[in-house]
Amino acid sequence: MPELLALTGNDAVAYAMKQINPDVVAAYPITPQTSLMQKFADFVADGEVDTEMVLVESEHSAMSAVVGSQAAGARTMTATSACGLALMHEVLYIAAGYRLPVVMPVVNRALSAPINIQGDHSDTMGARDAGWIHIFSENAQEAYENTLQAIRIAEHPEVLTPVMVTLDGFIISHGVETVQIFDTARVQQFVGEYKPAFTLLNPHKPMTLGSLDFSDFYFEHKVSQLQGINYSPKVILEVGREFQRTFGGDCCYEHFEAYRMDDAEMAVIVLGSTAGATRMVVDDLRSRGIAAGMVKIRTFRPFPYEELAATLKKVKAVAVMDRSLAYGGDGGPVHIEVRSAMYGVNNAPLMANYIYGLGGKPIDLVHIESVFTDMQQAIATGKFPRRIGYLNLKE
Amino acid sequence: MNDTKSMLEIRWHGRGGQGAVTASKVLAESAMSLGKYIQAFPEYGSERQGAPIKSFTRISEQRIMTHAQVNTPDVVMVLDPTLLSVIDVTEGLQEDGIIIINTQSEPAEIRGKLNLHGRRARVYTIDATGISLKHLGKSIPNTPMVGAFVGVTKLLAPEAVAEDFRKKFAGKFKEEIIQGNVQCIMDAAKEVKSE
Amino acid sequence: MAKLKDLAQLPEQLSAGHRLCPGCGVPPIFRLGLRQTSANLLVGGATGCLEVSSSIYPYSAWKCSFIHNAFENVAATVSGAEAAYKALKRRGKMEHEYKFLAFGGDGGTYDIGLQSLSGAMERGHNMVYVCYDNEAYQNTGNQRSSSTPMGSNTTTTPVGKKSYGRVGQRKDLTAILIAHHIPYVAQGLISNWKDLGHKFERAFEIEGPCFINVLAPCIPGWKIGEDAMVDIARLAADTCFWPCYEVDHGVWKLNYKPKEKLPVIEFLKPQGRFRHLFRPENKHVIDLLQEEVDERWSEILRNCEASKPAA
Amino acid sequence: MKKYLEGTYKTLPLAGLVEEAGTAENYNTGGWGVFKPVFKPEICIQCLFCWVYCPDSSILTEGGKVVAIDYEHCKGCGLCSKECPTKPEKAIIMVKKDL
Repeated sequence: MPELLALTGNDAVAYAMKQINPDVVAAYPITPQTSLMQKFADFVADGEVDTEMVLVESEHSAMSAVVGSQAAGARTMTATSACGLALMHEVLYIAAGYRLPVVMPVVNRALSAPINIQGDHSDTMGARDAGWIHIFSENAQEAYENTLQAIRIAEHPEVLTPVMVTLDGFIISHGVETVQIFDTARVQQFVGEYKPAFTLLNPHKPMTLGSLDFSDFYFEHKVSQLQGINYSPKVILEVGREFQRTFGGDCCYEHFEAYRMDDAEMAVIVLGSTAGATRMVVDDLRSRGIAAGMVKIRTFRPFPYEELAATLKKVKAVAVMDRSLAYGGDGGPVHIEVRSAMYGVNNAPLMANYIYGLGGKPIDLVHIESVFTDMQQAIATGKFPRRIGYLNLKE
Repeated sequence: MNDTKSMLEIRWHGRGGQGAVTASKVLAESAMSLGKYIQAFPEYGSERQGAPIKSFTRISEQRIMTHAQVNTPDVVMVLDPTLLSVIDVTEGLQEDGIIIINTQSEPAEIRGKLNLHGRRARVYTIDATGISLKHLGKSIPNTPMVGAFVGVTKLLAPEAVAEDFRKKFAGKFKEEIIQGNVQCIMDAAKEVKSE
Repeated sequence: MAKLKDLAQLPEQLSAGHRLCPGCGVPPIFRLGLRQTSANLLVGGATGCLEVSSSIYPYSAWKCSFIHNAFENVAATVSGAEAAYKALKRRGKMEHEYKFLAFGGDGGTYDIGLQSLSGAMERGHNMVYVCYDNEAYQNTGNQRSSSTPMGSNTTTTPVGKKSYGRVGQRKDLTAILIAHHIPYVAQGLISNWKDLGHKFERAFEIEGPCFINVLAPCIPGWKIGEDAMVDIARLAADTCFWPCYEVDHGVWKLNYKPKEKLPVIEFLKPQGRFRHLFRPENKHVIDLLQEEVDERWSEILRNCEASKPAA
Repeated sequence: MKKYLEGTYKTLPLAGLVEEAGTAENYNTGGWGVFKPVFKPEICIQCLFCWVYCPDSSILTEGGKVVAIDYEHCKGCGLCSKECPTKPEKAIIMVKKDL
């Protein structure tokens, strides 16, 4: 029987990890991930899991140990935030290149400088081309469910690609919410036993992992790696549907959620915890006869270019909300991707980018409403007031 | 824009160490056991003991969508009376909102201090510090404030909240501390003063 | 340690066909060392000469399982593998016996990998870490590391009108590892192969983290002849530039005491990297290096003496 | 080796793995040097110093005795000859290759 618990996002993810009961967890504390690993350490201390926990001396070593452990045939997890993810950066590419199905919750937090501990998406966006699948969660429930599904996605034999499951720092990680926790036995059945694609601990077949590759093979190996993440969209949907069938959840199990988009004239595109407030604004506008809609992107990597274009080509205006910046790029990373998705679409909608929430700057309903007001103006005049706007910024 | 009046939004003011964050969570969890949807979250800085902090609770009949901060609370809870001269605790308070303050003063006196003359907002006071000193031997006003909240709003029975508290902290605290907190909740629910 | 005759009949773990330089001081260390356990082996290598030269795709010289992750993280990587082994054993999913060995050069160990090494040792993983110390970043062409001896001519501390090469004392990494109070720390060289073999054997048999620091003469970096590696190692031992000793569960033991302690100049003479030190204006550098060697040597002697049980 | 050397991005083993041990033995380093060691078994005292010092595993043994040199891999460094203790004649001498 599912159980309703009041959990923080971090506790919910720790609960997922408890149900997964990985062979090995290697971790280093960092705000706002810390309480997640503390909770998991409680489970270890109480014998509720029999995971081998490796308390490393840095995130670089956390990801390094994860690579060593997973290569040795053990299901291995870690979790991090912000500068911790940045410190792992080098090894993220290696985990992906070695096709190790690592699952790592990332509690999104701003990167220095200036130093800030609150939530934005700068950290994972900075790792967007490391070869990992990125799944964003709107709330604690999704963070819990995405973590469970991520194991199946990562370990799928055609995918074998590491997955980061993100949740917004503090907003989700530290807020207590009602979370539906599913029956552990059924979760474990869903997750299944880990059957590694290869292991370095087989004396009958000693192997070398991590050769020096020159130009004669490096390119081939990188394109071979690409096949895994390219295959994953199909698996992400299959796993999501099976999860929904099994547990009857009502989260987003697609690559993105199209909210009231069927007859929408304008759409906000958003990731993570801001989706909820956006949905409320959409409902409010709809009650006033305004054809508003929202797209909440769940999988940022691989990015759902074609399906997104098919959904957006019906609207007249699109506002892309970015909780991070791509310095020297076209606004924020999500904006860049959405523009790319819309290239070549006939009568593509007008589009603008709204940067918000950096370093935990509050995003309130009024700010989201202002974005819809801009879209109404754009539709009326054929032009957005600004190509790139900033919400709740002292201007 | 409070989406519907089916959602109650509470803002807690305290100082680091007084237990405002815990209070916001304890209340949420008790409400959840009544089948409500809940949210509880602090405002994050890097505050240490003694610094002013805020925390929030939402209680709703429907699933709670927003993760924005509570800017227009229905209820404001003030765990430390010294905050009244430091910050505007009434900021954004709903016209018919409620404010409950830990103080030995009378509600009418506090209304004056808060410049709430002529406003519909209701003011309540409770000597939460006194109650916690009595039952816990130290000043931890958070559970008395939870008691005062249920005493005023009647949203939950004090007994139910006390029972939830017992469940949540069983094994973590000594029995005498749990019992002291239960007493705090029960006493405060009765002793909270209206105008 | 078993006799060479017996060792020669054991399987080779580092095969022929690697691309290390002719006469390299590194491979004999591992050919000898990896024979000192009968367990299956998982070896991890930090980026460096040995790692690069032994695993150029698709040619691997490793007969055992081998993993390379990055430059600074071999200790963490192997500690992860060791944790996996423990977890799988506990869950009844692993029937084989494995030993874990990580190696790095001085760059990957003294410098960029020091944090990862320190962490892995402190956590108490059952692994052996071997540093093959060739006293500079030799893989990329003799750049100075914190192990480079004073006065050494490297490509980043080149000898010039105002420079006599590397300034200051080299890091005493073995002492740092001893300060971790792990079960076993040792220093050795291939010229004393019997002693070196014993050190690997001891490290493999001990449960817990063990560290062995091995001097590995480098043909191009030290500017020595292709057949000179063993000779130079002998001089390192005989001048006490590289003392052969071990600290086994806190007990210090000197494993080699030269019959006659030679001046460090004898170690420097045959090496091109020190050639400039023999100019009159650089004599003080040799004196300083001699002081460094003497101080470290007497400290080790003192500690070994203090470790002896009272008569 | 064929699966590697003739592999494409679709057929190469996963993750850049080399799935067999010691494939480097298929790589010839025997052409690197100008000199090569010549082994004289009649002089050899079987001390195995050449074997223990050889960086390239190129001193071939059988039953714990040196029997030959692996010219496919020997890089001609000369350590074996240098460290050979027999006197007055060494059991391994370096000779210039016929190039």
